[in-house]
Amino acid sequence: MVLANMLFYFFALLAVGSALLMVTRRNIVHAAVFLVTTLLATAGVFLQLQAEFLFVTQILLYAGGIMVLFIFVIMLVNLDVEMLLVQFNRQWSVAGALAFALAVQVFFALWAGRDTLHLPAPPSQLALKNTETVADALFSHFLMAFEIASILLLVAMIGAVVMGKRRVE
Amino acid sequence: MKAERETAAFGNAQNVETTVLGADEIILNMGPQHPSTHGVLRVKLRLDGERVVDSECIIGYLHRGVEKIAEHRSYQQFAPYVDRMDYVAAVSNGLGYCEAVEKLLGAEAPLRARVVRTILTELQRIASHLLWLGTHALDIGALTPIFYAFREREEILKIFEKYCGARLTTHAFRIGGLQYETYDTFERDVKRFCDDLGRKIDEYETLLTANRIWLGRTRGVGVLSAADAIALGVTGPALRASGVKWDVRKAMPYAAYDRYEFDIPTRDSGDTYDRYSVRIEEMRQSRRICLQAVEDIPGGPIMARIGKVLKPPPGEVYHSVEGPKGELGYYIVSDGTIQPYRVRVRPPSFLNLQAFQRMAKGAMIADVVAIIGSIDIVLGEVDR
Amino acid sequence: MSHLIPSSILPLVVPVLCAVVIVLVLPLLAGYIVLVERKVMAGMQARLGPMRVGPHGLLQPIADALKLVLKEDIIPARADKVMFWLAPLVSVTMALLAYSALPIGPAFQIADLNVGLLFIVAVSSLGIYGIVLGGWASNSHYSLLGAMRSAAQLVSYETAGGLALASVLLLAGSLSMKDIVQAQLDQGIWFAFYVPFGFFIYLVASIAETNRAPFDLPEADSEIVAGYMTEYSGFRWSLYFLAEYANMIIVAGIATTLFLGGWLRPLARYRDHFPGTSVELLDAVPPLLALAVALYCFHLAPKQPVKIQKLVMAGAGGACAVVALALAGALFAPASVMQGVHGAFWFLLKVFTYIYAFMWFRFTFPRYRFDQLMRLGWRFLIPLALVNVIGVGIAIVLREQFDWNPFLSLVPTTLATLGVAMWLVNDDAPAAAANLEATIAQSGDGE
Amino acid sequence: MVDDPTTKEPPSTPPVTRRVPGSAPPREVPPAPIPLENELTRRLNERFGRAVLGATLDRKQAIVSVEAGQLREISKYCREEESFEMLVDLTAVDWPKREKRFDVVLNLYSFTKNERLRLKAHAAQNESLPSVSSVWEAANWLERECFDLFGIVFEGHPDLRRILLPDEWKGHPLRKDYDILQQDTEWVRENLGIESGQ
Repeated sequence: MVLANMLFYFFALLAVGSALLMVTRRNIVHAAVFLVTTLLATAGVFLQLQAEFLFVTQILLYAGGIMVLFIFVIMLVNLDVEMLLVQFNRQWSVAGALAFALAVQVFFALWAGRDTLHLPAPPSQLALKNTETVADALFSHFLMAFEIASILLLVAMIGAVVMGKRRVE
Repeated sequence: MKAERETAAFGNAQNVETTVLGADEIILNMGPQHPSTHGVLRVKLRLDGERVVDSECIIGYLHRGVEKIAEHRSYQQFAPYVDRMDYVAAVSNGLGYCEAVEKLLGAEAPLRARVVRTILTELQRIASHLLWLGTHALDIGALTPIFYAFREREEILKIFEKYCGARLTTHAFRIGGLQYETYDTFERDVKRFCDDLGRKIDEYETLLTANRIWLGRTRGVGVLSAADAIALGVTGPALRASGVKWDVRKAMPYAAYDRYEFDIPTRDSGDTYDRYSVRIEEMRQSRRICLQAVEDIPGGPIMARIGKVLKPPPGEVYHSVEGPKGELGYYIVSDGTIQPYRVRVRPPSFLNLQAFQRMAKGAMIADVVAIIGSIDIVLGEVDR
Repeated sequence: MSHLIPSSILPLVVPVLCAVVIVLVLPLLAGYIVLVERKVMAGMQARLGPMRVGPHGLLQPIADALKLVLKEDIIPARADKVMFWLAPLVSVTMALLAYSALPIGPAFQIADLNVGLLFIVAVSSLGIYGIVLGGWASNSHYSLLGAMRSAAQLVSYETAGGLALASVLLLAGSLSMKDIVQAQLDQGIWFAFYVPFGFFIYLVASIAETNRAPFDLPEADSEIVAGYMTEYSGFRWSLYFLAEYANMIIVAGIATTLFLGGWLRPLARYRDHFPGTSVELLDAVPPLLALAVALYCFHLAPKQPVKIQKLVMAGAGGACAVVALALAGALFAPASVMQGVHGAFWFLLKVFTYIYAFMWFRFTFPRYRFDQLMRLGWRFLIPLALVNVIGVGIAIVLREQFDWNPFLSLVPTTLATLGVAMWLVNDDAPAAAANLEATIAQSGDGE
Repeated sequence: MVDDPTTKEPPSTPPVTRRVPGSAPPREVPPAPIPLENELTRRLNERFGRAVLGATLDRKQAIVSVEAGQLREISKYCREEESFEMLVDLTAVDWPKREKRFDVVLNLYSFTKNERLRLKAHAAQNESLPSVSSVWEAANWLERECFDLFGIVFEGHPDLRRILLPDEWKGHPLRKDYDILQQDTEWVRENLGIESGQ
């Protein structure tokens, strides 16, 4: 149990820490790398919850797929120019107010749920049919949502293809 | 490999040349130390992603002032220097120079010498094309042909070695003929090699000619039209691949070429593939010449009587031979002394390389390499 | 012994041992694969290959490793030092991590995850960060171009490869590597014969994913020097190298497990015994093979020119003889040991055959150009893989709802995929012609 | 390595018998350059009059000297009317003692007639010549080389820079007054970090 706790805090701190570093880095590639670290740390938390399928999907899709494309695009555009950019400073007041509001919400939520505030015990038994469980949930209970999401993605894909085509010509 | 990045002043949008993806162009310096610039060529590429927007060849890294040296050597002393220009085809260089000086003197080498010269020069052409084939294939990513090509080239170099003691910079000929008689088994060696070669060329072709990837990499890449080729002074296989049926050996025969039958291979589209197939076919034709010549080497002296001290009467001469790379010309001016007043070498690679910019426009980085390979340059000759 | 170790840690002992063995053995293995590659290359190119260090160059990998470790480690000025330092580590770590789910025989697997296959694919796809970041951090245009090529290539071919794997997953009904092999034993056939196009697509995609010729564009030495590795030297470079060969073994392992029956013996269902014993006839093949190699080594040993070479060659023969003995001994050991040893033997044999095919391609084909690579991936392999997966889905319905023979049900799928492949190939020809015309037009208006 | 007994006899001088005195073709003294008159020179003279300074035949090769100022027009005529499609070579010869020290030599070739023609134009030390790169594209690099090694300026050249030597090099090596041992010592010191040993 101690080991499990330690692992959880390790992943949690890693996720939060890299997320912070990500938004504060000026070098976009560094920021992207910290985003990858955040994603991987989140995947670690999934793994600890015995959600192996989610864990693998998180790595495969977000870290292995989407972020690679992000970095690819970042490399294509001229970095030197971006680094010279003055970060937009004039919105301090708005950003501060928003951040404060968010912080209040988070603390309120924590305070309201203080009784239940403990780490979820991992299921004592290995959830053997992990993948099947996810599939069952997606294709029976949430079929509608799943299909809607698929159509949304399809629309986005077609849109991307159409836009890409026009630009080349 | 200095890599520069074009930094554009931010905010001044007009200075930033935007490309398809909105990314800036990259300036890439290919060479002078680069695996496939065949020596020390430096190509400055302006790239939009992988596509070449513009290119510029920067040469001169191997400039040794050969033409200046010539003015301070006697005619015979300069002969070994020409071997160091196109160092993979030293024999052809030597032939051009010796014949040019002979013309200047008004002498002619005896028939026997001319026949032996023809054989050795054709062997050298095969050797040079083999070297080209291997490196060109290697540039396009085929790892194996180079070893097959070198295996056969080695046999040619062995013949050279047996004939004159040197393999690469041979200094095989002398002004007025030959210094050395052919060795005992010369005819047999040449014949045996040529008999083998036909089969070996087929072997290279099975690896490349019909290969889908090879076709994809060479067809339509680096196209040079016949009109462009002539305007740019491109000669040799590159010209013939564009469809111009011209070869100095046929147009203005020298040595003993008028005695033998051979064809001038030509192709039509002037792309990298055509340059490849022209050279392959040229090897077959060279083999044909060698086989005819070696059958019947006439007897007689091997050296014309030109005397020990060469003092050509004042005047000038231009003489050119068909080198493996193209027309290799010597323009020699004599002022009546033992040293040439001026020796100008017309290097085929220099002028062929000039056409690179035209061929590379709109190509991709990978094509640049294929194109450089297909024009078969030797930087020693470009820079002299 | 067992009372010394807390019971909670006990299940961890064997996996940790396995992990240590893999981390220790893999560099050596990679070194020897390089040697084999050079020897194979030499054989195909009418020459001898490494002959100087040890008999037939047997000690060459060790000499190479020493050289690499002792070489000066150069970090280019203006490079991003942290990233430059981190990138090769990422590559090699991810490559090694993927081994944790790879079953080398029924007994030798660090962790049998129920999403094992996905885990391997996911983790090895992270190795791309090493390449991309290394290329970016080097502050060199060749490196950057190599990194970008690599990123685009990997993302493109992972899609095709993933779809090819999906066709097998449909047949096996599991993501666990062990279950997939078991499924092949139960169904009595290697899946490569069920879905030949799946195997073909995965073969091509795996070559592309490991940056091997003819898809070695990210490190195409004749174009962009060494791609993302241009600025690396010494130990860091060797880490990239190790990662590359480790990845090769990984994809070969995946292909073996999914398509070639994993650790199963060929004709695993043919179980005739030697009369009077429990030893199966075909199980005698591995020891005999090893024995043959050993005899060949002994045959070569006296012919070596130097005494030390004779000794080392004899040693190599001896090692093979020991392997032969172990394989033979395993025949009489308890079933689980016997399965483990012979399983590992067959698995490795198949993996090396697969890698041999990689080498063969490398020395035969010229290199693709980048746009051709992309066209092959997106316009040929992915449509083909989609047709294949859909066909397998239909076949499973046919099999389960209409009681078709499993093999017969897949024949239409294969034929349909074949048809699509032919159509795509022919469709590609006019595209190439158009490309030719475009290039001619472009060069024409170059004035 | 000990002596290899199998070594073939070195390729030494051939048997004397092969060089029978008298059987080798005797050397003829080439004729001195003679004035050339043929259809081509006649047409050139008609067209350009005094811009054609003379035509000679040297070792059976045609040489036409032309006025430097008219070089481009004559070149254009040769290419378009006389079908000398290819500029084979463009170079120069330095005669420092002459009033116009540089001979710029254009070597032309006609595919249709299978014929060569040499055009010569003369230029003094600081005189510039019209560039023929608009007539034959091949002249681009050839003129750059001429500029680099002789210091001859070609008017109207699109990009007249040094080509073989470094951009900062001083002097033009193929001039006769540039000694063979001479170098641009300053350049050598700056770029190679060594004292020029010559």
